Amino acid sequence: MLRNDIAITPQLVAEHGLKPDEYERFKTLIGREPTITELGIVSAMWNEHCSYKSSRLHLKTLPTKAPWVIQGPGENAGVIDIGDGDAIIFKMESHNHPSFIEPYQGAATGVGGILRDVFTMGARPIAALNLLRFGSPDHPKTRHLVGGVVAGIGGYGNSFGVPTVGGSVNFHTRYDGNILVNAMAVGLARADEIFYAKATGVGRPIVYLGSKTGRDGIHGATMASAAFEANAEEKRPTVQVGDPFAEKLLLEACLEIMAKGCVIAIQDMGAAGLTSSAVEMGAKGNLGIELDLDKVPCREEGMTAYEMMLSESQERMLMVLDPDKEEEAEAVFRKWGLDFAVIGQTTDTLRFVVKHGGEVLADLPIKELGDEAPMYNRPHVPSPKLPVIAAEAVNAPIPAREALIKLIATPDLASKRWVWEQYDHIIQGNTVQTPGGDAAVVRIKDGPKGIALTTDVTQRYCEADPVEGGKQAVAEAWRNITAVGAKPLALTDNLNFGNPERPEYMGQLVGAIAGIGEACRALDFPIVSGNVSLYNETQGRGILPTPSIGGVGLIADVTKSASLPFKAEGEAVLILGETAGWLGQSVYLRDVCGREEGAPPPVDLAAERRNGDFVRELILSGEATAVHDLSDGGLAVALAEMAMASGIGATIDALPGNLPVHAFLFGEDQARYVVTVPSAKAGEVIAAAAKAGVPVTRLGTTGGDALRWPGEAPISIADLKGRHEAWLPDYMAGKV
Amino acid sequence: MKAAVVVFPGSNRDGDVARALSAAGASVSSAWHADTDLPAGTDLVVLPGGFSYGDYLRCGAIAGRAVIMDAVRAHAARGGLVLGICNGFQILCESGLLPGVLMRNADLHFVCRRQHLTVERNDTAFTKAYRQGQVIDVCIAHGEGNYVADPETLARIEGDGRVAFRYCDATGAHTAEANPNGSLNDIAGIYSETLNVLGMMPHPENLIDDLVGGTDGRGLFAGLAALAA
Amino acid sequence: MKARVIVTLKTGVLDPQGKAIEGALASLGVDGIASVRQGKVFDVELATADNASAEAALKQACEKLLANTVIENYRIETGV
Amino acid sequence: MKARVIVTLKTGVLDPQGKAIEGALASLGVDGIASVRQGKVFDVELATADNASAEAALKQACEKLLANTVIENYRIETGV
Ligand SMILES: Nc1ncnc2c1ncn2[C@@H]1O[C@H](COP(=O)(O)OP(=O)(O)O)[C@@H](O)[C@H]1O
Ligand SMILES: [Mg+2]
Repeated sequence: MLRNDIAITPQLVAEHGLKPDEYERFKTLIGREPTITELGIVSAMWNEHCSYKSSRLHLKTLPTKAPWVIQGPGENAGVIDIGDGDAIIFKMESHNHPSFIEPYQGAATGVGGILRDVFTMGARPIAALNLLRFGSPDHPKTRHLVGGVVAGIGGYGNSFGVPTVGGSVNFHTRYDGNILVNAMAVGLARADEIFYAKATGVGRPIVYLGSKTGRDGIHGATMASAAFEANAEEKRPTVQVGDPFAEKLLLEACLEIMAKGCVIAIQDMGAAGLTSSAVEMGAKGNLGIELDLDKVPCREEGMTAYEMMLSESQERMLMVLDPDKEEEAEAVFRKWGLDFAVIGQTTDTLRFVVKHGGEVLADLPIKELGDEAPMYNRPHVPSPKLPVIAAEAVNAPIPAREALIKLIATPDLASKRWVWEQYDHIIQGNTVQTPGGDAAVVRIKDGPKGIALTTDVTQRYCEADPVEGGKQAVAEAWRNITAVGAKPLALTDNLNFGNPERPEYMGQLVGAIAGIGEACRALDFPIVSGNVSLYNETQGRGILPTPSIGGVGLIADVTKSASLPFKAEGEAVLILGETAGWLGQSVYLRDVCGREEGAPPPVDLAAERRNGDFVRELILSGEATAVHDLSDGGLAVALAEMAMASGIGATIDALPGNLPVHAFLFGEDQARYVVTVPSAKAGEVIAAAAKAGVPVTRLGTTGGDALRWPGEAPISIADLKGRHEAWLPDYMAGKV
Repeated sequence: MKAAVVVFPGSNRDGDVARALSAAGASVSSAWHADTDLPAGTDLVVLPGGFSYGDYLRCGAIAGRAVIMDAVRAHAARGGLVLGICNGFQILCESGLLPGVLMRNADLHFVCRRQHLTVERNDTAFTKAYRQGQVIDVCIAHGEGNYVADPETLARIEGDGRVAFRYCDATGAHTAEANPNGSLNDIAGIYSETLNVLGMMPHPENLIDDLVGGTDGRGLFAGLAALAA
Repeated sequence: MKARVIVTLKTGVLDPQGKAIEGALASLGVDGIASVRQGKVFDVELATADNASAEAALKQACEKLLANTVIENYRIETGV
Repeated sequence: MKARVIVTLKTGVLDPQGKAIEGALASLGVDGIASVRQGKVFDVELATADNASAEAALKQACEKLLANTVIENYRIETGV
């Protein structure tokens, strides 16, 4: 019988985030009252963050397989085959709540955590991306949060030495009290040298590596799943501090011992640190684990077993080593100046046993900690359908040229250069397309092949219609990858939603997953890894439902990739895909008309695929000179972006007679691209598009230093660019 | 040409510079911060970019006092070539091989972007492949590149023609807007008195390839590699 | 008047800088240093000569900018 | 024993961080701050209990590492 010094009261149980029935379930499982250490362990394993108890049932419906998928969800990160024996390992993860409390360290440790997930599997990180959602620019905290988060992401990634090549930044008042910081890491490994968490062999040493354990983030994992209260700031001392220097050493040391064949199983210590890493290694390998906490390298004196098991100190790993190579591995870690300690062993008991000071403080059935975690089919209601807003029903309050000038400098559409110039996006020497385009392109080794990377979601569409919004997020990622000429291969998702115990928010999650799944299936774009972040809300109101998508594509020859700047004067400007002038939930409707209304644009997945496949062929055949997909702000904004990136203007010859001008220019119909081709080729390309069933129109011609369309004065590109670039730096400097 | 790239804990552009040197035809080996000697026959020592020792305390401070630095100092004293890029420049200043210090960028932000430089002289081992006054387009990626020296030191550096590169705009003009970090006199790189040690903030090693930004960095490595051993 | 603000990490918060310095001092042969924690100091000139209003301004400066009160403590020394 | 080392920029050396802080404080509406110079503080635990040998070790630490004496001054406070 285990000694129990601390009575487990209902209040203590509640403080650990366990519902009474969950606690009863646990007691039945172990046949007695738990110790405080055991309560800590189960609270970490059974919280939303680790157990996915609200989402698991629905996540199972997502497509995760394809011939090129080596490892789908369930490991530290997903793995896909990109040919020639190379594999890409990637995942996205949130650090929302920690970043709200301490933006620099929260974001930094978010980046650190996701990088660790990727190199734990044997990959060297070759790219990082992020997706950030902040509150209204007018909210008193927003500026501070933007500054801190961006500095934290840069501070960690730049020092670690990974190029941060892309991302997305939006603002909305529904994130005022709960920002989103989603970080994605992408690594390269040999397909036959991938490392997994599954332990094998009885009596093998379990080794602790990396930094020492402190009292950081105790209850961090629980915090990540608990709704934010107004007094959130008082929970501060649990903040974790990142040490990118230690992580860089850990990377080099891990890759070195992996290459020497020392590693049997490896798991990074992320949320719920030692607890979840040890349990996972044992459970996956059908083995028991015995830990002796007296051996754990600690940063502070007098740490209890409870604290050690729940500490979220960063830059730590757990490994099962080949006993014959233990010395060799230790020498590598010492060389890099890292801690190395054998803290336990694998057993054949299927028990998770934790000893401290010669006493057994936890003795739990290891498989059940994971397998028997609660799983809920929570009540959910679909979001009410919103009316379709006809283009004709939206009056233009200002002339179209003024609307464009305004939109290009709104928080969501303004240039994010101020952000990505703080990220080292060129280190490693393979960034073929830097931030600022549709997708980043990163060459693999010396080429010619490369990968295309993007992060996307349009949360206002998801709020209006979670299913359509989920589809759209996947479709937009697919389109961004296609727009650079790459073939979309797989994605990672990060589902950021409100309180799942509220049927309307649960309904958003369920709807978005349905939409995502449908799009993934239609586009052959499986999900190989992901993360769920629930309870994102402040004082009862959920954030906008935000299922972030991180997409990865492959291009056989990066020299053929397309980019969005216009390349020359006198080229034909084509629009591919159908323009119906959809203004519902458009940024035009929101930021020009002041209305957040209506159904979002429907996503026709067959059209997406047909149009995208055509555009990709056009790029790879070398005919397309510039390509940009259409998203927020529609055609006018896309043309403006292509012009601003090049300094070359364009003229639209004629406006359609059947649509209001503003619906034509700012409508957000999906599955569309702007493509330029040499004028002499235009006829041929239009014929080919028609033959492929892709709607195509020649809009006009590139040239001059302004954007022009009939009936309004030209819009100077230099002027547009000045406004587009100014907003964010001015905002951060407190000037706007 | 035999180049040795020194690896400190936290170096992260060691691979990038080795790649640039190899592509230029140099034979490249690496040296470990704790080694007492450089690889035999080293002609050029490279201190790469990165965040040595996390750049904690001051950038380059701890690395500047690493064991290998005695060997680097001896190599420099013999007239051997030393190139410090970014963190390497910071290390050279901290180790006393170059004068001055690199402080926080004036706007306190890390900055990664394309940057034009003027090549101030082309008669050193490092810049033979360029024209004097040539404007080259490279990139920068640093948070602490703000070169500062006391007035006498600065006057001496200028007087001796020891400024290697200056920040400028695309036309070669040295304007305040073109200076990304507040460096005195737009200094992007300086030489030692005997011109065999060069420290520079920008990253020529990341501009050796048309596909990845351009090739204006190549000249530096090509010039070095072409030197007879 | 002159004042000094000293900002230090709260107990228990990881100090990667201090850790790196400890290691470097040991390898430089400086003995006897058991641990180092790094903080910041701000030497401030104030327009006022009045202690109370100086303290008030400095407290505001610390809370709003100089200290990250999530992980740091600060101390104000006026009349230095 | 415990000691504190304070490292500050020499007079005349430019301090971009200090300048930026001055600007930020002004824009945050913290009034009355005429100038700010930022330095570092090191809180050190020493193995020895002897003042003289502590001072010696700390002096060595400062000269060898903690201060860049080209631009910085240091002050050692033992028995804090
Ligand atoms: N947080 C960020 N980090 C890096 N790059 C960013 C970030 N936010 C935006 N960007 C870059 O700015 C460009 C425009 O972003 P966005 O408008 O979201 O593109 P798209 O509409 O094609 O998805 C992209 O290249 C993107 O990678
Ligand atoms: Mg796009």
